[in-house]
Amino acid sequence: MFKGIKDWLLNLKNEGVEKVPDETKREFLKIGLIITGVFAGGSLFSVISRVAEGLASSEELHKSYPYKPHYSMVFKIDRCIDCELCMEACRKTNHVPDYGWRTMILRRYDESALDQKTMFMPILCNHCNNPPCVRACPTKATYKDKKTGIVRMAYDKCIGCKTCMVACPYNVRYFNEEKHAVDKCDFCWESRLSKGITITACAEACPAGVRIFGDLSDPGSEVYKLVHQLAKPVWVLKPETGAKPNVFYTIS
Amino acid sequence: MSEKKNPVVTEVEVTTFSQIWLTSLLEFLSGTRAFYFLVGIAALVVLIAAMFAVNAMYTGYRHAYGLTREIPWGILISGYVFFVLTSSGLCIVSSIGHVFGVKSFMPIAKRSVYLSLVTVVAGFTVIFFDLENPFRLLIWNILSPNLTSNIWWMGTLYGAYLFFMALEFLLLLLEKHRYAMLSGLLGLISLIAEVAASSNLGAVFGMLHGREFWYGPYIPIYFIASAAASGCTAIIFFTYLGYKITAEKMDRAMELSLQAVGKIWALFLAVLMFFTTWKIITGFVGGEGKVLALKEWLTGKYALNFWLFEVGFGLLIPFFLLLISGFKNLNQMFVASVFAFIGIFFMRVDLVVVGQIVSHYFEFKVTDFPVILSYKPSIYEIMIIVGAIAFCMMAFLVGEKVFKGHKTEIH
Amino acid sequence: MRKVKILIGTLILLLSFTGIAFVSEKNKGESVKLEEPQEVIYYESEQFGGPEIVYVKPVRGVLFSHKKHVGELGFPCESCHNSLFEMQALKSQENPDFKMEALYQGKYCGACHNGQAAFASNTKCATCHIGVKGLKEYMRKLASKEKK
Amino acid sequence: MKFIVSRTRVPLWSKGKPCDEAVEEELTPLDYRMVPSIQEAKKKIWFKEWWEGGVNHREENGMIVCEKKQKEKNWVIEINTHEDLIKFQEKYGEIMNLDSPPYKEVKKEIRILRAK
Repeated sequence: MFKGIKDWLLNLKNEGVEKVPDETKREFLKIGLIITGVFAGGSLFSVISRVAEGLASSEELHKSYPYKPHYSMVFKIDRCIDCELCMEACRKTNHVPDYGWRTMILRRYDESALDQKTMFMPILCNHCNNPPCVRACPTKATYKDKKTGIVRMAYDKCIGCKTCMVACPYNVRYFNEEKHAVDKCDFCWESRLSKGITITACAEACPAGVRIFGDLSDPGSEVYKLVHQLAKPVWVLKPETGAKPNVFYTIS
Repeated sequence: MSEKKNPVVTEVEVTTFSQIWLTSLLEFLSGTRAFYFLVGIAALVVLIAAMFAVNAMYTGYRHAYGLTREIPWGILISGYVFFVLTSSGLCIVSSIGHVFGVKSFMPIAKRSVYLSLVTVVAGFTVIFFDLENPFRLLIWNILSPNLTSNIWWMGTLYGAYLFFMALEFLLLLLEKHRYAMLSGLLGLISLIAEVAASSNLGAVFGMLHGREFWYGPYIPIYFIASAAASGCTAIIFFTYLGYKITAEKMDRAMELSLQAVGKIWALFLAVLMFFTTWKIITGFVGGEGKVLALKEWLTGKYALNFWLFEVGFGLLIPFFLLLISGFKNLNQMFVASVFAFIGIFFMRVDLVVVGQIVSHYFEFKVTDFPVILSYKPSIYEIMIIVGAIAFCMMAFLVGEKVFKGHKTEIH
Repeated sequence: MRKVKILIGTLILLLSFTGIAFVSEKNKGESVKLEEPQEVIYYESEQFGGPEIVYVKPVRGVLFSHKKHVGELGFPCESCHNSLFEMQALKSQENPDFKMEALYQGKYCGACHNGQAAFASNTKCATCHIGVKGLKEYMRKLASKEKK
Repeated sequence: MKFIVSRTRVPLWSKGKPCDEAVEEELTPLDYRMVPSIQEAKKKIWFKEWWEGGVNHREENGMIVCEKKQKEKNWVIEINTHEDLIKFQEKYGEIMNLDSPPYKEVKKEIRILRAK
């Protein structure tokens, strides 16, 4: 008991992470990750695994993932070329109207950067473990799927108060007029995963292998291997909100 | 008939018309038949606003309102906050008298209870046209409640409040002494519901951990203080107008009552000044997103809103007018309340909009969104707010006539 | 009679106000939708010897800039034409082998972008891949130039 | 001289007598309106209700006034001498003397600030 607390305190000491709430740190520790420091101007965090030190065995590790399968996506963002085939595939598969989007590619542009000045950054719903939108919804129209951890919508319950849209730190929700409800990415659960397909439409459409989709609780999966390694930085967007996203970013 | 086509004559008619209109407005304040004219205009505005609202409903809010997925809450939510907090304030301030039994606050109670009902109904009307599926709310609020959601608590508590307050008002109308205890108890229940609802409304904003500008315990507390201030504003504004219409001589008890309200108002204005000051000062040492929002609020597009309307109209002018009036000169207090009403509305607008204007991905130097997003209310949104204000005005005027100046005191 | 006048006047005022507001609101219209992304040949300036070319096959939005290669780096035309690329712009995207694999084998851009003469073809993706966003930017540039 | 008696605080659960001596009496409220003459009052929206709701209409100090037909019940005491007033004060603690709401029978109100 006390040894655990001592270890935890020791781990806290050498981290330069003033902005992260304690719960985030603890949660990351739980899943065998620690936040090692600030990356790229304070906005990105690298999370790398300390499986060997933190936990006895990999079985113990994936018990600590709250969902089975624990769906997750990893972006190798330096490979993204903004061909927007993923967005097209998403529109077609999930009938997303032209005024909205479930996934998008943002263009980061920095004139003062050395050499390459552009970087594309795909975004979609982060399917957070502590989703602000789910807490805010008055009618449970948006909910965290108990089995898969996917943040889904019950369209007929949506009253259209748009609180979830305000609550979301990632701007991944929009109001769909045809459905008369807020719509968002559900990792293609309705259109594909529930029908036995194991990969989302966007990940399938990507020609550059940017989007890697899989089960984070399965040590054999690619996402697991990409997240649980030391060699390359892995980070999530806006960790300071404490939403604990399940979408990770890394480089190839 | 042929005269009307002559442009010169029309011009003359227009000037005389505006003169007549102005004199009517002044006449109204002395309680002549211009009263009916004003009720008619208010009704007309409500009707036109209703046409706009229904039109917006049919065309779809995405087309009708100036809202985007980045800024999904606009002045309709601000308007809702404005009305329900005014209602809360009326309830809080008047309950000092009719719930806690402080004699000097009793004369204002009846009018306050009525206006509290009116403003909460206006608030609900406004939010009805903001919700995309308001009818689903009635079903799923009961069948599938999310107890962690502040919106749920807020909606349910305000619903309960409306119910209890309506009952209480009915009992007050009966003017039977044997109901006094019951109405007092109802008042207590509705006060509790109201305070809980307002702080929950604050928590709707304060508990969004993705929004730095709002997040924290600040807004729920601020909303209670702010509600009390706007309640005092409303009491002074409407009581003054009410006495002008009925031309009654204000008795000493009523005067004392308004003076007491004025003192409480000054106190809460001071509290709000502290709140605003420390909100800004603490914000500037916070995260980058909050600093950006604050900068936009204080020096950017919202600077006029902040300095002129919020600080000037909403806080400083009423405060100094109150001090000058010595809490005795009712005319000055009334002018203060007019300024404060305008200021408070802008406070609500800024609170809601500024919390959303910083782009989600500003820190990544993204070219797809500007760092500061923009929001401009559409004519539909403005008309719905105008309609709700006209509704309150109309209900107030009709109330003065029907309930004869809310004369009888609550015992 | 006076009351009637006031009432009619107010009515007209309100109605005209709403009417104006309504019309102005309606005239705003929807924002112009960008047409489907298409390939772009955009002449920035004649002195660079060639246009800015944005390929759309096999993926959309890959830029070859004459401005960069001829204007800034000063390569003569002969270094690419007609050995690596034909003079006709966008001709090579019709070839079935115009893919990243070909570049890694030293064809097309890969002749120089091999990690020695210039950065390797499998690095710094977003330098040449300007994406649909970049493509649309060039389309807008082209459209505004054509208007002039 | 008659006074209305009241207390600064009326708890919810006790709406009884404000003091032992008080008796409940029906009083006739006066309805003052800030209009110089009855002629002018005829234009006002409240005129009918004012006219029909009261009797003995008259002009007074640049105002018009009538006695309402609807009586109001109130707690009243009678204190005639200064000594009685002092005694009353000694019995009930601090008191405040103020103008009562306008009644025909009573003009002043005694408010007991704090019961001893």
